[in-house]
Amino acid sequence: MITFLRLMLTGAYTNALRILAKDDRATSMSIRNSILTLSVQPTPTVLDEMCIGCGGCYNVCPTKAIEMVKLETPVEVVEGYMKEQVPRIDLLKCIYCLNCHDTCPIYSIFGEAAPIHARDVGMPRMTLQEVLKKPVKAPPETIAELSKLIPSSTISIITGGKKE
Amino acid sequence: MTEANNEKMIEKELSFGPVHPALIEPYRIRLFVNDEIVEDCEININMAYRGMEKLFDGLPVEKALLIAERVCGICSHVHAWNAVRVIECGLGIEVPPRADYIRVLVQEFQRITSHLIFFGHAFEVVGHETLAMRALLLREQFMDLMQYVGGNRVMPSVPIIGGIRPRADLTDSLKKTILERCDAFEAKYAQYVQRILDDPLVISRVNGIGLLTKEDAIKYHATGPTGRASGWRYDLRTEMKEYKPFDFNVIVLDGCDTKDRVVDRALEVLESLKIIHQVVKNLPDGPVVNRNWVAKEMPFTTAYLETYRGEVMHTYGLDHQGLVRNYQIRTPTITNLAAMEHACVGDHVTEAILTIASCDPCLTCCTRTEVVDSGKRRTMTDYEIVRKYGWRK
Amino acid sequence: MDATILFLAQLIVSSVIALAIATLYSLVLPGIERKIQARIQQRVGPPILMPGFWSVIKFMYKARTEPIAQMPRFYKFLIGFGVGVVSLLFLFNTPYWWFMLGWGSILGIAGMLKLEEVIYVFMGSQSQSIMSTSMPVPDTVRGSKWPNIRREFNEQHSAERSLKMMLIGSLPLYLALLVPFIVAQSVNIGSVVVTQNPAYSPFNSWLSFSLPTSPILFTVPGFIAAIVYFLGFVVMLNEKPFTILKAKIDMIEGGVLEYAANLRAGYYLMRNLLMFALSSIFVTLFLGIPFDPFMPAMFLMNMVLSLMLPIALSVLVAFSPIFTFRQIYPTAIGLSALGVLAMILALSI
Amino acid sequence: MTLKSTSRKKAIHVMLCYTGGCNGCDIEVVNALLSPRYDLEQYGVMLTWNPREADVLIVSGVVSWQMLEPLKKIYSLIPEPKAVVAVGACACNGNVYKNLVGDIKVNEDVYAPVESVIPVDVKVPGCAPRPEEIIQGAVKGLPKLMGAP
Ligand code: SF4
Ligand code: SF4
Ligand code: SF4
Ligand code: SF4
Ligand code: SF4
Ligand code: SF4
Ligand code: SF4
Ligand code: SF4
Repeated sequence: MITFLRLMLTGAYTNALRILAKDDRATSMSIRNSILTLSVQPTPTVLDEMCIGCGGCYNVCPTKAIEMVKLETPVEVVEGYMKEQVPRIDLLKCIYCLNCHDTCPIYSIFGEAAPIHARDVGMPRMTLQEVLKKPVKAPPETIAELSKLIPSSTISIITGGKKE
Repeated sequence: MTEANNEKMIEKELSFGPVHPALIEPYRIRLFVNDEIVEDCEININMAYRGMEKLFDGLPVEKALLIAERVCGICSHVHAWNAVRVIECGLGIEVPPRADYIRVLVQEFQRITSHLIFFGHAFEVVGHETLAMRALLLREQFMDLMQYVGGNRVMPSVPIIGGIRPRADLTDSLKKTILERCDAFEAKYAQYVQRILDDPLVISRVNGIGLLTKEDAIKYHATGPTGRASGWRYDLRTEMKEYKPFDFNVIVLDGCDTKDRVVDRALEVLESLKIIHQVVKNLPDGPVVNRNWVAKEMPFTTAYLETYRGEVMHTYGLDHQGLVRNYQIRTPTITNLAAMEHACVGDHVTEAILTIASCDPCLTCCTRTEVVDSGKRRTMTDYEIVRKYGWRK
Repeated sequence: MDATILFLAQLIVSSVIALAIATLYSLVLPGIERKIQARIQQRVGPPILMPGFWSVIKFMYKARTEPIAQMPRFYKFLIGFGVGVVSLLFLFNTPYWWFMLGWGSILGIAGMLKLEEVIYVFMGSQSQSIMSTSMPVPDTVRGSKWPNIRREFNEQHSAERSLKMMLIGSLPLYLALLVPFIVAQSVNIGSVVVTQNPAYSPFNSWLSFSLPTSPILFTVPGFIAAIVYFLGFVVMLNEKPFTILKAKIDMIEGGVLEYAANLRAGYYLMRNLLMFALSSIFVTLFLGIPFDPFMPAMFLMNMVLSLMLPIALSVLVAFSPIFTFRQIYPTAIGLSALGVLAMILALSI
Repeated sequence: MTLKSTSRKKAIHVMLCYTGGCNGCDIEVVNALLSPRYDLEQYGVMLTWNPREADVLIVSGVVSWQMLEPLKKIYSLIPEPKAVVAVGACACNGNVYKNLVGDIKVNEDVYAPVESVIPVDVKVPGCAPRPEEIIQGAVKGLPKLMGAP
């Protein structure tokens, strides 16, 4: 009974503040604004800077949700290798199987976080140049598998002369 | 199900679901009542049947594991993790310790979100909207953390064979965020739990109803917090090597009623916080994934894991091409069902539904291979029954 | 003769005005109620007009559908009947009806309240929504340990619960209603008001207003009765904690499940008006400030003061679980005892 | 704007029908509805469990064959005008259950997408979509409701 009374009294105070002064309101106002202006952004799915544009994800996607878009100005990633395209995911077709993520050479060869993730790629942790300098960690089967999906020029850039 | 007692007179049947505010998930409760007192209860759990086990058959093992995560949206991490544990066991794949730590971390994150959604659900069923909303609000902290770690609030997709996705590796700033959020959460959470225990109106609703004695809990294979609230000390985490480095208590209460099932989960959240602190403080360095393995023939292997609601089992084999064969899952709720059906007997209808909710039913995972004994010594799937008899009798 | 006609004209005009004001005002109440709850729950909450006003308008514009009920025409009629009963309940509280013998009195009010309760029983026994037994899922075909048992619709079960609530749950409200009449030693609402507010007469000039000199609320029996009245009011509105007959988690909505479109608008109208009518009756009986449609100052005061009950209700709803009969019986008995106590005290004044 | 379309914009009742995905979307919808952080009610949206009261039906998950009839029935009982929001990849395209199958090649146990069962007005992609995306989806269903006769 005493605890109940204490609960009522303390509760009466905090809740009076809540009712009258909107005290500790938990509704997120930034979410409210973005919804009212219909500007909720989907989470980012591709890190353009870290992608090498090999098209592996495009080839492996079971529902053809990925489209490779041409870059306006191709970027020279390493000497002699130009990145001309990056993937874009159509989320309405995507089934979130993460095949794209798991096939991407950045992940499957170097074991780093891939620049594509249908849910949320997150923050880049390394630059592409740093990744490409790392030793290749994948077993030969994986590389053989991957070479069916991406152009041979790309494979040689990835593995060229950097075997452990 | 309790023993059929044909001398019992049953006045009428009430049925709820599959679309119903108290259930959310599709299943059907049939209550057999006298006046308002439940005499027997049957839970029909096949409404979310997706043919999961058939889907696995013949898939390359890495792809199959992504389906395993989709068994359930509350235990998503558990299923993904246990699915990879099967092949890691079977083929002897080493998992780097850092990966194990992070798997445990996500597991405990999800345990907290799962227990808090339980509070949300249970208090919604008690009729206390405010407490339900506060639980969901507290839960947001950990939903955010899951989003940071795995990239999604519900499906973090963290474990892969041999470790975890590098996407989910913990950076230093993330570690700091986790600790900060946990501390902020702990203070508010303790207040919240105290508030519940102090409230005589709420306690009067949950105290002493839905009795499930220890004997019954063991007899009906109640598992997880449902069993532990009935005094049955059984927590698979104490046996798992992944949990060896951590220090935590197994919460066992012996009230056997709805109140204890709530309190048990409330206390388990605090234990999970303890584990999270230890993970973040002692996280070993090193790689997060071991990629030196190839799928090859594997005999049937089984792995067990303590999920948020009890023990889950996954078992499958790989054929000579490395394709998954004969996947089977036994989830905690399926073994809790009989206990639920038993526990709500003898209570008022509204309380019976609360009792069922207090066992934390979530049935998406249970509804796969559906085999029913029609009483004539032969089994039929629902499909066959409906083809033969139509929708209703 | 002329006086009678004049009186009847005044009665009709005042009723129309009073009903119009009350209906519009009552549509704001659920919004206020919901907003307060939302603030307690630490969120923004709905716009004030949304739950009452706009949803009623919206339902008016929805396509009309035939309810699934045993006797659809009777089921539909119940809504019109309910709105009528609640309107009369409210009108009996306005001054000109006090002079219609027997109606502007405790008997009229109690009678209407009882009718209102009966409506729920009828609704429950009529409605046959698909949300329970008739949902097309394969359950009975799979066999059961208890075959051939009567399968009840949720709403029928809800009707049984409303019967129980009629028998015991709403008793306190009637006991509390009696107290002001005992104090005034009359069955007429007019005398109750005049006892507390001697300066008031319905025939005063339309600009005048008078404050009560001795409100019953501030006496001991009055205060106890007011508490009992408030809880009775919660029972009458089927709000938490006494919402068992339409508890969302098992009955979904109870007997009103099948009302759609304009009928649902009517249902909300009925419910909101009932809330306002009961609050307004409270202010009239316990504070002596009647809702006199010809005296703006009086009816504004009545309207503002009658916010008390809905506000208290919304706080109560935010903090209480649903009671089952295990808790309702003792609560109702305790409240009835309090009501009787208040009556005894009132007799001894 | 007429009174009709204003009232339809200002007060929306949504009903949730979860038809057999993984439960994840379902929980996120409940979050959007109940969690004070998202608070769907501030946009004039209220939760109901009665098809007779609903304007918007939120469907999450692939439609398992057992939920097929209930879903159709519930949809048919909602009085016009009504809108359907398909939440999650399951409801939009069948997700892994329909598209990533093994030996058997077709999963006959589920009907997907939801569009193949009842007409869908808004699709919210994601597995699981975040609550704010779900709310935005529900808001996008408005013009259809408002424009209806
Ligand atoms: S996750 Fe989506 S985009 Fe990536 S492969 Fe799968 S379906 Fe394609
Ligand atoms: S597979 Fe990876 S590197 Fe190649 S295009 Fe896709 S995202 Fe870029
Ligand atoms: S018995 Fe259990 S494991 Fe086996 S099919 Fe049924 S639910 Fe799955
Ligand atoms: S194998 Fe089947 S029958 Fe045996 S214990 Fe496990 S679930 Fe029960
Ligand atoms: S397999 Fe089914 S019928 Fe057999 S014991 Fe388990 S729950 Fe009962
Ligand atoms: S017990 Fe099953 S349905 Fe429930 S949360 Fe775990 S996996 Fe999901
Ligand atoms: S019918 Fe039953 S016993 Fe046979 S394989 Fe399926 S689940 Fe196992
Ligand atoms: S879309 Fe994803 S989260 Fe949603 S129900 Fe389907 S599998 Fe679950």
